[in-house]
This record gives sequence, C-alpha cells and structure tokens, in this order.
Amino acid sequence: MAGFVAFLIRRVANAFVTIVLMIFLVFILVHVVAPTPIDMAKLVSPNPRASMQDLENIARDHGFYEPIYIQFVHYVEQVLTGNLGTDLQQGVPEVDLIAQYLPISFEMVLAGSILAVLVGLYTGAVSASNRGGATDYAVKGLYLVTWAAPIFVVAVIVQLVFAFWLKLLPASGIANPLLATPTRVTGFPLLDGIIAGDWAYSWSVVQHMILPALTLGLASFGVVTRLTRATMVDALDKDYVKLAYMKGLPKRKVVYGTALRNAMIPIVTLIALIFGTAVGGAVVIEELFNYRGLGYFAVASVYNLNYVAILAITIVLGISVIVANFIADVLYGVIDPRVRLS
Amino acid sequence: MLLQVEDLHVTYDTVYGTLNALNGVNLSIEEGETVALVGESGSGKSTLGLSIVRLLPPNGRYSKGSIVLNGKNVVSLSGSEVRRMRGTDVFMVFQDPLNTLNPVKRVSTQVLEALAVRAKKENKAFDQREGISEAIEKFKDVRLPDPEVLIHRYPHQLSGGQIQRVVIAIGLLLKPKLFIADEPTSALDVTIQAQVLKLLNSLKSEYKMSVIFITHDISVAYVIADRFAVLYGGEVSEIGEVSKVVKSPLHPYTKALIESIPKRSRKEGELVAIPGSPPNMLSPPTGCKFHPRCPYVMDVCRTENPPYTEADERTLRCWLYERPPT
Amino acid sequence: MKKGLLDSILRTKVPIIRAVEVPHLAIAGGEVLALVGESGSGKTTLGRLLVTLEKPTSGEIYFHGERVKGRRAVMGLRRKVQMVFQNPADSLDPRMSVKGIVTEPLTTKGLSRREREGQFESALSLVGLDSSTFAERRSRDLSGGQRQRVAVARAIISSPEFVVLDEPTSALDASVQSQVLNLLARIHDQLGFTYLFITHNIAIARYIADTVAVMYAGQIVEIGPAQQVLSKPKHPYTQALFSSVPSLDRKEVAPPTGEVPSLVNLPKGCRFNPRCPYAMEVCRTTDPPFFDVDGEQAACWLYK
Amino acid sequence: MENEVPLSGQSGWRFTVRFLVHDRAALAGLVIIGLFLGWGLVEGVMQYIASYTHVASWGWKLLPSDPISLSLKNSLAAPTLSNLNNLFGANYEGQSVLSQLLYATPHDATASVLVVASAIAIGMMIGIPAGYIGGWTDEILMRITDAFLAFPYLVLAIAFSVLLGEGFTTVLLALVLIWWPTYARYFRAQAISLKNRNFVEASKLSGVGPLKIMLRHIFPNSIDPVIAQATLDFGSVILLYSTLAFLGIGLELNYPEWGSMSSLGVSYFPASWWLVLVPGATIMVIVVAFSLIGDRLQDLVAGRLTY
Repeated sequence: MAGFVAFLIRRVANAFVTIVLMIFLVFILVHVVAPTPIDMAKLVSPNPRASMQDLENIARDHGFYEPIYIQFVHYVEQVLTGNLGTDLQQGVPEVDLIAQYLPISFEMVLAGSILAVLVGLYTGAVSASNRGGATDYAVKGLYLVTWAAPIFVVAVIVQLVFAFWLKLLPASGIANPLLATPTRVTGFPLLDGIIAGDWAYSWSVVQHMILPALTLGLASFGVVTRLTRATMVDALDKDYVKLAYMKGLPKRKVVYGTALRNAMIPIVTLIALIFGTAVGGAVVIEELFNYRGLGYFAVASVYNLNYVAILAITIVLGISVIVANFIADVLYGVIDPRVRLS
Repeated sequence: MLLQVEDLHVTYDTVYGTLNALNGVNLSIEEGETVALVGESGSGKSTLGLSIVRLLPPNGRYSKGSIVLNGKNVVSLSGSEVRRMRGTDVFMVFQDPLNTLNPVKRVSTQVLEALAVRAKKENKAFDQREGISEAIEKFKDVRLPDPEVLIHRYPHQLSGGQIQRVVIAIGLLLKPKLFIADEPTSALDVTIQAQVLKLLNSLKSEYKMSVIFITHDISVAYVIADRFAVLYGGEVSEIGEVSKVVKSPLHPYTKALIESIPKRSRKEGELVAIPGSPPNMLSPPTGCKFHPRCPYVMDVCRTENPPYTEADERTLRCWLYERPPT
Repeated sequence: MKKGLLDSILRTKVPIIRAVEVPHLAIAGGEVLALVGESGSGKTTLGRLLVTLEKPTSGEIYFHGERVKGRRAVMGLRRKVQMVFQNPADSLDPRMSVKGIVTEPLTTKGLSRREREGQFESALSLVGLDSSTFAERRSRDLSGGQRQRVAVARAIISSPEFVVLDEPTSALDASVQSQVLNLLARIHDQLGFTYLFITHNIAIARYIADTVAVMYAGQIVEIGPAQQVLSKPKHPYTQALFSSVPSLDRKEVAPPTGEVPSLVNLPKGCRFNPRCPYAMEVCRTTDPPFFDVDGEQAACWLYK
Repeated sequence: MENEVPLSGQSGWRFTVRFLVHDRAALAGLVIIGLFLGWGLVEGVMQYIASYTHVASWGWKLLPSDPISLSLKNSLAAPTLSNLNNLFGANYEGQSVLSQLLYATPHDATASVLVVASAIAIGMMIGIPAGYIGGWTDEILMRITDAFLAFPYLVLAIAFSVLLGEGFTTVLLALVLIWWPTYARYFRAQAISLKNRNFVEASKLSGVGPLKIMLRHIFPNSIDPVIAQATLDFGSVILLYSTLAFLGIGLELNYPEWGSMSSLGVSYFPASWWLVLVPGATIMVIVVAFSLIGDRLQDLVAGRLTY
C-alpha cells in the first residue's frame, strides 16, 4: 500500500510540474508573438484603436515592463489563483465565462466519450474474439469509415438524418429556448434542471445533447475499437485464457470475463486521451450544432481576435487534460493489482 | 484405450505459406499411463497437446486424421461438446507460470470458476464456502504452504512453483481422465522443478490419471514417464518404454539425442554432436525429415518417408528397421 | 515507515537487494570456472559485475592485480573482456549484417579495412562458419546455433583475455547444444582465454570446467576443482541441487523442501538453513565463513 | 519456440512490400495513396511554376477548369457523368468541385508528409536520449513532452494560428508542435525496451560510446513500429488539417481547401449535397487508405502475421 501512496504522490508532483511547464509554454508563445510591452498591451487591450498613451498605461498596469522572469512568476501565480484576464468583448473576468461555458461542453463531451468507450470496447472485443471472420471485417470496416470521416461530415449527416428527415431530435441549441432556464446552481444544465425539479427542461437538455454526443461518439469510438482489438488479440493468446477454456468455461465468459478485463488495463490510459481529443473535436461539433459551450466560445473568440479568451481556454483545457491523465494513472493502479499491491 | 490419435495432420496458415506442424502422428494412451512427448522446437509437441484439447490458434487447422478421447472424436465435436469435454475428460497445464493465472483476479476466484463449472455439469448446487474449503484441501494435497492465506492472494504475489501447484490443484479438482502438462517445469528452478516432478509422480498414482508430459528435456521425461514418444519434424520418430529407449535407442535421432548429453569432462573427448539444425517446417526436407542430419542415411531416406515399423517392442519410423521389400 | 515512503517517492530502492555477496573469488588465467546455481542465485549478476555491465555497491574487482575503479579503468577493462549471452536471438542486432556485428568490437581499435576483413574471416572460420556465405546475412536468416556462433565470433574477435559465457547453450535445442559446447571447448584449447561459464546444468559444468563454484541466494557456497565438487559435493545445498537434477542414470529426484529465498527477505544466518536437513543452532544465527575441506572450500558449519 | 525456425529471405523490405500487396485491402490502400501523393507532387510542381513565373494558368493546366475564377452560369450545377468538369458538380460560384479538389491536393499531401516527418525527427531527438540515458534527463525531457501533449490539439492549433497569423506555414508549424510529443513517447518506450537488450550491452562491452549506440542500434531498431504509426498519422494529419480549414483557420486567399470547400457547402446542404459530401468523402477515402496500410504494418510489427 505504501508503494501505491508513493506512486500517487509522484503522479501528483508530475502533474503539477507539467501544468507549470504548460503555462510556461503559453507564456513563451505569447512573448514570441508580442516581444515588446506595447505589443503585449495590444493583445489585452479591449479597444483595438487604443492610443499609444493608453497602451503604455495598460502595459504598466499589467506589469509588462517588469523583468521577464518576474512576469512569468506573476503569470503562473495568476493562472493558479484563477485569474485568466478580462474578456475583451464582454469585459467580465475570463474565469466566469469559462465557468459558464465549460460545464455545458463537459456534459456533452462526457456523454460522447462514454458512448465511444462503450461501443469501442464492445466492437473491439467482438472483432478480436472472431478475428479473421466476417464480424471482424465488418467491425473493421465500420470503425475505419467512421474514424476516417471528417467530423463535420459526420455532424452534417447526423443532423440531416435524425433532425431533418426523421424529425426525431432537435438539430441545434442546448435546450428549447421557450423553456425558462432554471436557477444556476452547478452550471451543468442537466444537473441544474434536475435540482430545480424542472423535468421538461431536463428532458429538453437530454434531447439536445443526444445528436452532438452521438456525433462525437461516432467519430472517436474507432480509436477505442482499434486498441481494444489489439490488446484483446494479445490477451486471447495468453496461457490464462487457455486455462480458462480448460476449466470448461463458455467462450462468452472467457472473452468478456477474462480477456477483456485484462485488455482494459491499457485502455484506461486511452480513455484520458479520448477525452482530450473529444474536447478538441467538440469545437467543430458545437459550431455546427450551435451548442453554446466552450468550443463555440473558442471559435467565436477566433473570429473576434479575442486573444485573452483563447489563451484562457487553452490553459484551462490543458489543465483539464493533465488532470484527466492523472485520473487515468490512478485508475490504472486501481484496476491492476500488480500496481496497487506492489 | 483412453486416447487414440490416428494419422493426425495439423497445418498452420501463415503469410509465409502453409506450415505442416503435424504430419501423420499416431499415438495411443492407456488409462493410468504417463507418456512423455519429447522433442525440440518445431517438432510439433505443443501443437499435438493443443490439438487434443481443441485449443489450436485461429490459424491452425486439423487437415486429416482423428483424435479419439474417451470414445469421442475431438476433431469433430461441437462447441458445447468441447466445453463438456474440457475439465472432465482432459485438463492441460501450460508452461509459463507468469501468464498461466489471470493477473487481475484472486486465486480464490479462479479456483471457484472451475468449481462452479463442475457443479453445473454434475447438476449440483454450488456453494462458495464449501468450494473454498474443498480448494484448500486440494492445495494441501499439492503441498502448498499456508493454503488458507495463499488462496486469497493475487497471482503476482505467488512464486512460479506455487502457481504451477495451484494450476495442478485446479486440474485435480476437476478430476480429468487425461492430464496434459506442457513443459510445466521448464521455467522453474532446478530444485523447484524436482519438487513438482516428484509431486506429479505421486499424484498420478494416487488419482490414477493418464498424463501426457510435454518436454524438450529427455532427462526430465525419463523421471516422469512410462513411455516416450520422441517427435521430430511433426512426426513421431520413436515410441517405447522409457528404460528400453534410454538403454537401446533405435532411431538415429533418439540415439544422437541421448548420446549428446555430456557425461564426462572434455579432457576425455569431444561430445557426440548432431550436425545441422532442426528442419524449417515451412520447407521441410523430402523423405525422412531427419535424413540431412542422419549418420546412417541411405538413398531411400532422401526420397521416401519411412512408414511406421514395429521393432524390439516399440514403434518407430526409420528405414533402417524396415524389412527389405520383397 | 515515513522514511520508507519518502525514499520510494524519490525512487531510491528501499530494500537493498543483495543480489550477490561474494567475499572473495579469484580466477586464474587460462582456466575455465563454471558458476553453477539456480535462476535467482545471482550467478548472472556476478558475471555482469565482472564485465562492468553492473556496478557493485561495495567491494573491489581486480584485473591482473590492478583495481578496476573509475571510468578509465572500466573502459580499459572493457577492451579486455567480452560476454556471450544466453539468448542468441536477443544478442545480435536484427538490423546489422553478421559482418557488422562481428567486427563492431574492432571499430574502436583504429584498424584498416583489410585488417578488419582478415580478422573477420579468421574469427568466422574459428566458429565454423563460412565467412563469404554469412557476411551479409542478418540475424533473422540464421538458425539458433548459427546465431550463437556469430555471438561467439564477436566475443573473440578482439582477442579478449576474459570471456563471460552466460548460459550460452541453454536457449538452444538439445541437438544443437553439443555442437556449440564442442566449439567453445575447442576455442578455449586453441586460444587459451579465461572463461567464466555460467550454467544451471551440471552435466555441462562437468564437461567444460576446471573449477566449479556453486551459488545459492547470492552467495558462493562451495568452490573447488570440478572433479571433486561434482563427484563429492560438500555443501548440503550442492548435494540437494545435484539430487534434484533429472538424469538418465536414475528414475528418482530428491529435491530439498522449501523455496529459494527472495533476495529482499533473506533468512538469518546461513541462507540455506531453513531448507537444510543438517541445520544446527549456529546455522540459524551466524553466516558461515569458508572452511577448507579436501582441497576445496565450503561455506558450511559442518566443516568447522 | 515454434517460431524459431529461420525464415531465410522472407523478411526485410521486399517482404514488407509483398506482405502488403498480398492483402487486397492494403493493396487498394497503396494504390490510392500512390495516386494521392503522385498527383500532389505533379500538381504541386505546376503551382510552383505558376507562382514562380507569375502565370496563374500553369497552376490549373492539368485540371478540367480554372478552380478560382467565377463562372456564374455554372452555379450549383449537379454532378453529371456527361461533363468531366461537373463530374462532382459545381459550387455557388460555378467553380468545378473536381478542379478545386485536385487543385487543393498538394497542400494536403505536403501537410501530411511534412508534419509527420518533422514530428518524427523531433520526437526521435527528444525520445531516444530520454529513454536511453534515463534518470534526470528523462524526467526533464518527459515533463516538457507531457506539457506539449496536454494541449488539446485543435485548441492549440487555433491559438497558434491566431497568434502567429494566418497561412499554410503557420498551420504546418502548429501541427508539428502538436504531433512531435507522441513520437517522443514512442521513441522513448522503444529506447527503454532496447537498451537492456543483449545486443546493445554487447556493443557497450565493445567500447562503443552512448551516442554511437543510439545512432547505430537504438534508432534503427525503433523505427519499424514508428513507421507503422506514422502511416496512420498521415491520415490523422489530413483530418485535422481539413478540420482547421473547415473552421476557417490557416486559409490562404483564393486557395480552396478540402475542409473549407465543405464548410462553404454547409449552407447549401442537403439540396446541393455534393458540396459537403464530395470533399468529405475524398478526405475519408484517403484517410481510410492510409489506415489500411498502417493497420497491416502494425500487424507485421507486432508479429501478427496470420490474422
């Protein structure tokens, strides 16, 4: 157990160092783009036509005249205390905007990722246990096509089929705009709806979430399938699988109870990665489904040249990916007794 | 007759082409008898073991012949019949102790899985607590230390010798008629290997099981077996009583194998060595598979594969012992 | 406990694993010393220590009476020692030709192309391979026996004085083993290197060795002339080991009870005492030193 | 043990090619990739001549029509087999979709090859020393790699192109920055598993220094799995590149991109379905082609030679 605690502490330290380094990278990037204090002031000035005097004032206020290492320490300090600057368009702290948009995306991305992982694990296991057979080829064809299709094509087709032809689900938005938004408690629309007991709103949120999440799941399950298949094929060749057969266990139990449990171990790490990619993929999906989450905000910020917002989003998403990786590492230890009990 | 393998051919499809792993193997095993399959890499000894329990890899195929185990032809059994056969008619232990138990499940879970299947086959209710105590008894039979503690551990907390004993215990719980062991001791230390061999020797008389012991080491085979089947190039080259084979090997390959074991110091002369290396089974030699390395090679050996012959109370495939054609 | 936790975070190994503890081991020039033992006994680690692939935690290694210490001495020693590994498939770079592999030890010596070529040909003919046929082949095109011959050729091409052979035949097929053993014996007779031959196979030790050292749980427990150790083992472990080895001479094996101790958790006193049929009070408390018995040495209180 | 038989002359480059050609799917992949890269090269050279000679028509000499000028008569023409120019239809401006697709090919081909190649080069220089030397070198190099790896790729690419300004080069640079850490990890893992192999130890004992060992033994032996992965990544780069173009990032004036063609077609969907689906399907076919080869190569590397 002491070994596992030490392992955890080391991972926490690693994650922290990585976060600081990532902030450092963003800091360097910004300073390469804006080498002088005035350039820096232009990046954070809400008024694109600010006078030289104004810019100098802004630069002084933000400490851009300080030595570079002091600026860096300040920057790290600010990011870690949650100060990500003031939004250029809306004039409110960036943290508040992200706190507004992130839960919306998070809900949808989580649903999509879970879908991707479940479908991926299942199809991967099925094709590995029938390797070389017709099912194997069918699964392979399916995941190759969905994985290789650009996410915008998948989104457009999903919209067309389910929203316009079958008229099953709404094509855009987060919830029916005619419904009143429940009081904000957690920031997650679905959770807030449930807390407020507003079932009509909650149901509408779920309905609006299905198509974007489905698109995300379709676009990313292939990665899980591919890895599951590979690790399963290796696991199925192991002696413990043969021993399970020798006990007289049925094939279903051997494949899902024995081989898949072992194949899951490396896949846990991939799930963190999926989450990272999904956040990126969500940008396009949110744009097309008019789903006003963080990705939508990111694209809007690009069109508005809202530098402060873009940097803030980059840092927040970077940190969340590092945290997701950390969680994956811990899960890895929990699933594998060899790590947990060493 | 418990097991009768007749003219068995097994092939593997590979990108390099078709590999003939077994070419007409005949083998029969009586009840209560131990036969050792002795051979080097590529001889087909493991393939023979796997084909008896219907665990050939996906690219393997039975292309000819039959395996009759306890009255049923293994080659043509349906999926559910195979499941019924495994555990009750036959059980197999594998080589690598590191991979032979599922690393993510406790030993107890893995033993109980087997017991649950057995109870289902016998149409009996399965009780976990009873299962555990039965398993602990069996663990004592295989001389595992502290079975009460050990059964609740994970495999990585056990030594290689302990894992092989656990697997043997699982086998004993299922009470198979035929017990196949594929190099179960070759990854173990010498003293532990000896312990496991001794254990198997006492168990097989106690449980009156038939055993197939697969090994590359003829000395290990000698300790455990009643009869040898020496395999070379996917064929049985010689089958006979162990003491007879060791004292007076007939097939030139068996002879060379026994003579090449070092017995003296090099100051007293060089070792008897077999030239060349085992055949590449993708492009095996024509005729007798051993002819390129054989000191007694004749013309007929190069072109024609010898048939099975009986000589001096054993079966072998060699032209030297074939009566000249009349 | 607290300290242990901190240490493991900082990645220092908490339980110091005493893989080998050898108070004194001397190998005379030109002799073949066989190191016999089971897999956890530390015989491979000892071999790797002697060729500087592993660093000792404490203790000294002398080569020709000079202490090997510091980077220069290590690099100097590396020019005079070589090693042949157990698994021939792993010991040849799959990307390199036989010629590239065998002549690699010469690249640091500043020889001309012609000289290298000549040495390559003679090294290959020493191991019984035709240099023109094999020069351009890769490891994957060779059989196990051929690969091990190539590994031997690489080990001897730079005329080392000391060669460590780590189970050189145990990964080979039975029918190929004796070819390679004959070859190694022949090379020793012709070139007179000093061999440290690591093996778990007593028959092989009997065939090749002048001196035999038996290791158990990281220690040498018995050392002496091969004939004597192998025919009349003194240490109870050696006796137990020999009676565990399956042989065509007898149908029984008589193993000792118990498991090989883990090196993290060694028993107190003599490391063999929990498995020893002759264990006495002193064995459970004090590690025995070497005692002289009939011209050999055994670390056992029975011979005090 | 059973696979220990030597397979004389059945490995190496020639074998790899035969291995791919024998698999019908991989063969189809090879043909598609050959056409894609070949055409990319030819059309790229034509466009280079055009920019060098300032004669714009060089750039579309081999195409059915000028992909950039308007031809309103042809607006939203549906796909037809009778007219090569409108084989895949035309957009609102009347430009032939086929011509635009072919015109945009060099950018995608360049992006995939250049990004993957540079990512491999950087990844190798970071990953091999990290894995082989280990210790603090490894800690430091890997924390840097992790920091890069943490950026969600689309967001980093967006941030990058916004900060550095639009253009093909910026996007390439951003893509390289996103991709190298993955390769650094691959090379590191390879170096770690290779450094304890006996052949590396044998060469250490022969007095070969660490730099030479890394160049002569570690690098050549770690490249196979990396190439298999790279083949898959060619496709991923094209996907990401088109996604950026779809969002309008990194576009050059008057230069159609597969992604931006789709993006412009969204407002005419589903009536003029070809505007979204034809570029989308093109991307898909090429990505699938790379995957078919990559999958097969991974089978080869992993020794899964039979299924």
